[in-house]
Amino acid sequence: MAHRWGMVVDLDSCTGCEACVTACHAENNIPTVGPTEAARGRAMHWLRVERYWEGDFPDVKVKFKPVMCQHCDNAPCEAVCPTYASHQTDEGLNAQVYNRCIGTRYCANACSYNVRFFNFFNPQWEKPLQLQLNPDVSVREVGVMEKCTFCVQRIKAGKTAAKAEDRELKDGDIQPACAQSCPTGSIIFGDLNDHESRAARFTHSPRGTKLLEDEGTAPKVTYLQRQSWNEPDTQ
Amino acid sequence: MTPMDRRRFLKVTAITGTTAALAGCGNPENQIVRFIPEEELVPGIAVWKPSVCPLCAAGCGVIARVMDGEAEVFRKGKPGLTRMGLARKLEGDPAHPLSKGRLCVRGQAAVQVTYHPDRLVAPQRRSGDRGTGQFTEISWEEALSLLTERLDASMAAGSAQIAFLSRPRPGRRHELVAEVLRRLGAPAPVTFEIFDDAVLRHANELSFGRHQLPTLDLAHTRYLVSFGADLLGTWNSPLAHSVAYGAMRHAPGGVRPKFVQVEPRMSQTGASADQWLAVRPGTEGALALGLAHVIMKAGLRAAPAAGRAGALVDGWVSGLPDFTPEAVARETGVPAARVDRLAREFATYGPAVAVIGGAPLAHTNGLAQALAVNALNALVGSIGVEGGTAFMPQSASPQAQARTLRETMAAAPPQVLLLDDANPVFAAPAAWKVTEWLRQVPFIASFGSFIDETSAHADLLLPDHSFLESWVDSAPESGATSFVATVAPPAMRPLYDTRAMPDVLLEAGRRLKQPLTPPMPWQTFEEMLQTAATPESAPTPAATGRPAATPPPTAWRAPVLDGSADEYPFHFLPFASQAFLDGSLAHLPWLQELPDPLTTAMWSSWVEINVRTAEQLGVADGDIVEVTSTAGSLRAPVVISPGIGPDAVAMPVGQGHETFTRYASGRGANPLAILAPIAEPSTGQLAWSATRVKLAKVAEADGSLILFAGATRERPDHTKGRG
Amino acid sequence: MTAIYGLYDNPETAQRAVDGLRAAGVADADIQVMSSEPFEEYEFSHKDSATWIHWMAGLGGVVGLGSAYLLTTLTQQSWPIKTSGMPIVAPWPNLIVMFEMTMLGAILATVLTLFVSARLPKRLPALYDPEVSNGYILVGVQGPDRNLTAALENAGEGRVKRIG
Amino acid sequence: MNRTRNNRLADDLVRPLLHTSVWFYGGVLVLASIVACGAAAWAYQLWYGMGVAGVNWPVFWGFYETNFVFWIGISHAGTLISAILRLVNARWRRPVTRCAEVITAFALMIGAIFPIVHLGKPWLFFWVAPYPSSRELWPNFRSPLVWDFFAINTYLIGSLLFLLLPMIPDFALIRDRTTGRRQRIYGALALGWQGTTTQWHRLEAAMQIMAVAIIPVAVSVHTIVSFDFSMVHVPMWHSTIFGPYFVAGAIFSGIAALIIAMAALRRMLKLHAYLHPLHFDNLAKLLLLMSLLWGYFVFSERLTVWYGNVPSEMAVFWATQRGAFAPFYWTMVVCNFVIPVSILSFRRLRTIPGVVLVSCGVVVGMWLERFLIIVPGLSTKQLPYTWGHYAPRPAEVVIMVATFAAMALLYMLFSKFVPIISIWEMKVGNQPHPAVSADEDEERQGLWRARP
Repeated sequence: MAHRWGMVVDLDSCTGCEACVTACHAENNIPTVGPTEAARGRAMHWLRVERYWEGDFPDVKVKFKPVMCQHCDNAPCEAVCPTYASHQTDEGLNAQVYNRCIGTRYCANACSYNVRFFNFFNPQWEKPLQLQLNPDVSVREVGVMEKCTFCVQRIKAGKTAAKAEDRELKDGDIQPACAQSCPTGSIIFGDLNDHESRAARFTHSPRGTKLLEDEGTAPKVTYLQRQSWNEPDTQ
Repeated sequence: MTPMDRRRFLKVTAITGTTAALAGCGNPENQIVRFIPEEELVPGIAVWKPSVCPLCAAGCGVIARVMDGEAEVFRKGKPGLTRMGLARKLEGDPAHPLSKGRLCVRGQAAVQVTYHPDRLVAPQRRSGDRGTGQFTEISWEEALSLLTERLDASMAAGSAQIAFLSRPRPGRRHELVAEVLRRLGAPAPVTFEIFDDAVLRHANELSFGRHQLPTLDLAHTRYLVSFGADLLGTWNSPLAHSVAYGAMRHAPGGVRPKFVQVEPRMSQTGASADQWLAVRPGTEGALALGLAHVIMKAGLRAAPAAGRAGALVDGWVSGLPDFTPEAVARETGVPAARVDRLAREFATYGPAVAVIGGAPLAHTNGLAQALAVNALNALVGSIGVEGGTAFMPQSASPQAQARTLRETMAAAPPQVLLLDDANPVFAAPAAWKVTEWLRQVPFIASFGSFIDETSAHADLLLPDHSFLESWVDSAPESGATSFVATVAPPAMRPLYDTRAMPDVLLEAGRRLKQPLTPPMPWQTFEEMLQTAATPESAPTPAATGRPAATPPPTAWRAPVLDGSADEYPFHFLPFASQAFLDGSLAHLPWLQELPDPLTTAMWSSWVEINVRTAEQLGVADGDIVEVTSTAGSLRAPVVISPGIGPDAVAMPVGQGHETFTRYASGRGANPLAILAPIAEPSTGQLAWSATRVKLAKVAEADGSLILFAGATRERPDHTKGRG
Repeated sequence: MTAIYGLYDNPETAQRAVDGLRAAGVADADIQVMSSEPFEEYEFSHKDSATWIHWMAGLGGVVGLGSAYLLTTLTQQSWPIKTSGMPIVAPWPNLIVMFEMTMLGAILATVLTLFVSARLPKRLPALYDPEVSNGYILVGVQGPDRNLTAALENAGEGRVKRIG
Repeated sequence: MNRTRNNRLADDLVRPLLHTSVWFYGGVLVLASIVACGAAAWAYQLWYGMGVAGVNWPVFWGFYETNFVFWIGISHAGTLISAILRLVNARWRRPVTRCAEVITAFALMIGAIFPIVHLGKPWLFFWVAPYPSSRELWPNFRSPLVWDFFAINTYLIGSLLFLLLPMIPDFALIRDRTTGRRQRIYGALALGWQGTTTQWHRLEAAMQIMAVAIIPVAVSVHTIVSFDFSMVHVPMWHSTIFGPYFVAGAIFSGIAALIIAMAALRRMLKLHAYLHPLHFDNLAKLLLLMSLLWGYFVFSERLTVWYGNVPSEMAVFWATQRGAFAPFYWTMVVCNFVIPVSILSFRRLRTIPGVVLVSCGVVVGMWLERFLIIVPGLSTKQLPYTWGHYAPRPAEVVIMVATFAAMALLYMLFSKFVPIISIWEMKVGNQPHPAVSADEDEERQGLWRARP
């Protein structure tokens, strides 16, 4: 049975520490754009932790929500691409083929989650920072879109390893960088077709919701809503 | 031919015609040399090597993903190329009791320390005036002779006036330094860290007989009250805390564990709390005592249950009559009803634990605050139990014998100052006049890998390896319930002409005119690490702890602040930033571009103010305000936040570096600079949370504030209605 | 080649000249009329007005439609790539491409037919007179000289010229 | 006398081709240099990357797409209008058609440049064309951008033919009235046209068919351009009204452009005898109609959004209504509705200067409309965390200005080498007759001899 990769993010234990953000940068060769470009709104964070305030001082709460590519079944970004650079793989990944991308940026507009990022310039790594680059991940050139891949390189590696050892993939064999580093274990990755996998089980949790569900995009990332004590005297 | 030989006789072959291709390799006149690879690695195959994250005192174990690659290196005074194993990424070490396979945001970025473009590649000596940061490269031979010369001189002068200033990093490395200094006849090493919780250690010594930070067993806690401790973000051992916190949240079934955060400005930790209680800065202790009052009054616990810890609190035995919920409400601003309910919950749901750390201790009443929380913990019996708080067995805590910077500065200036990463010029208030003090020191040598505000005053730079290139160890004082000492070999070969600080010290020691007595038992740090480190103290302390004379009870008093309330209306709250801690990480581009968890600011510093305050000042996000204290003033953009009261303003520490690599220099403002030099009396530690300031708008937004987020609310008001 | 033609100032005269030629037994097909504007309302301009250009346009449209259908469906099947959960052969979007290519086919066919049936482009034949551009109407007959001068002159005010 | 009038007509309309004033050279020089600046700006962008433009995350589309839609809109002036007029046999169309169709041709060419300029990798733009680019992979026909490719090319080819065919008889005429190199060139262009009855018939028939075919194409083109936006879930993009809304807007801006062009020609080429107040008056009526139509569309778009009260859409709604974009929004309303309606409704105000003034306003207003459709939606999408801002950078502005210059330049050159008014069609239309007011002309209509 083909894999169908999916993710679960437990907002109840997410502390917004952003370890996942830096882990993603380190794993996927995401460039830092520097203050000038960042001020122009060109900072690249394939994975971002959205922060929303609720209420007002002193009875104020904060919602953290790590948002990465939702790898939608009906990804709006795919059909609009004239060159098939953005398409759905057999394993349910929303793939971005960098060398087919001609940079219309249409996919980014179509994406309701704004998780697609554009290389406005050629990425720079001031020497010798480039020595850190991950050889398993291609460095994107100017003019192409890029986005979260669910660490497809790790998925490949995991499958190859399993093959080499001539065994089935076990749940947890494959960990995207964000899931691996998450200190509170709030990011769970796995095969949704394997009903025993933690990801598959949590996907059906009563706390489970999808981001912008009514857009009809059918995301493969599930968010487990935060629980709370009811505070009788908070207005 | 074995690798050893190869390393000994480094073969050098010239490559011609590639100079153009290798721009960035210095000026083309330089002969580009290719060093013979020193190790065999299968191209494209990753090897995982253990190491220890050096970025904070937590000492988490990490593993580095090493793959071969082509590196431009600097060896034997020559730039060149070689294929070598390069650490590509850090992950938490699954086998390590602190990190458990996880890694925090700063740890993830640590790899950039090794590959930083502004890292020192060879020893240098000062060529310009002090502080100008002008240096010229020299050989290690010359560097070592310069160093030993000075050491000899100072020893010849009688009692060796040698000071070694570093950051408190418990472990063998620090032991070695202490040993060398002892043999030199020099005073104990000096440690300086602005956010070091000396007050808490002192309080724990008094309450529990352990001069040490506590370990929280969050995984099994069912009720956690944190008084100002940013335990999931920056305080003590944040990664271990977070891992345990995850376990607490994922605890199977039953009642949901409750987490209450008590602080004046919402921290990243406060954002994760089930309930966030805003209190007036410096009154956290009063709330703790209020809880104790209710618990004892309601007969949920009896006063004696707190034992010695309770006895240290004035009025404890009589049930703290002055700390009725109403009185506490007046003092702290927390409604009496909440105090009451919180107290009952705290005593009912178990295991419950309270913790205090950070800002609440940085007050004139810091000790009283800590003692109050300790007593509260003792009262509900959360000491040394599962789901409570415990003290981790450990080898000698550096903070125990180390001298503070203030003591050292008070005494006559040393002849020789050895700097190891500490950066007091940046991280101490300007009022301390550290720069002036450094001017009085005839000779300063720095082991740091970068030129920062302090090492810019050095006469000699002896760059250390990066942690990935050398033997590293850690023996954290907190974070786990069992003794943890981590030792790791180099994960990769040094890129540059650098040397491990301990080895340089040992080498210098061997070269001294009058040899060290008794001679050092080890020739290298590596040798030292062969000898096992052993825990000094027993695993679990009794609530009573070591026998020691019980000091007179301390009464909780409201904090004394610098600056009059009417001239300086706002309480100034500097806080360790998620990305930079005390500013020592501001040179890492990944962390600079990391959106702050609560404000989403990148590459900037800011002043957090309440909505009401903003209306009074007539400022919007990004407008520039001047923050003035009695000790000085600074300018920074404002961020309007509902997470802070109208009587306080907060500012992240970390930006505002003058000279600290291309990424941090000249960026933002440094709140520490304008702190009033008030000390917590019992420890003399800086009360960095006890300054009042006034604000004035000085300019419209100038773009210096870079926010990643476009909006702060999930449903911004104007999207709600048709009106 | 020989030819005879008259240049007439106004259409009525030209009409009479054409009628004269017919009377003189010249076949309609042999009579050539050239003018700098289409005198739709005069009988002479209606000779050989029959055309199948409309049918050609329709045919072009059909060809365009067919090729569009093949282009879209075949290419989509030749390499089936899933996007946005749409079917591999997505009918609605394809309709747009089909419409455009239908119209394009029709337009190209029309123009092609025009050029073919109007015998364009070609080099300027001998039987022509630049005076046509000055508003004169040329009525002429090619071929072996039969005595048509009278027929052309009797039409009224005009100039009769011969070639060869 | 029929022939003499026709000759005077020919003389008037051919004169501009034979005599050149210094003003012409001056104008060409100025415009060409502006165009050159535009080219330089593009080169600069090609060298450094799209980053030199103001687009960012999340506003990935900005000025370039605005100008794309704008110019495609302008292109609806010509072919569509002249085709409609041709079919309904409006006799006043004759002097107007060609200068209108020329606008279409050039506006399309200019508009079609922007999708290439805005690409991250412009050198690969042809991957949108239907051919197996790499690994036998054809373009994705599900993508509106590919639809654009088909629609725009169909319309461009159709319009060019629609423009060129009626030019053949005029080339023949010039051929016969000139000598030397000119004669040879125009002779070649005339393709050996004699003006035989057969040729005239085929030409008329072909033009009829083309007129029928080109109208649906024109409508489809701007509908498909609107699909670029309405196909995706960007707030206030995803709307069924966009098709007709864009078409109406296109014709609206197109007529305005046409009026401006005609006024310019009338003045520069001294065509007062051919372009009468009547023509401007009739076009002004059309413009008024489109203005009302535009107002109707905007109202129904706004009303449905406001009434529906979907948060993400309300964000955009208020951003344009009161927020950062409000100044542009209200300027647009004034230029596109308030001014046109209040001026064009009164015959006494429908003077040539008045109409031209209104048209200029409309061009500005319609440009703003396109900007206000594209940018606010992108800058406030579903997740407020990702809201952003957009400000153009020099490269975008320079390239935009350059395209306006390019339009003027091409127009000047065209009217220099081709009679800007179709001579033979004017003959059929029995023109020129002395310039008359609209009223007089209506009286004449009774006397007028019916001719196709």
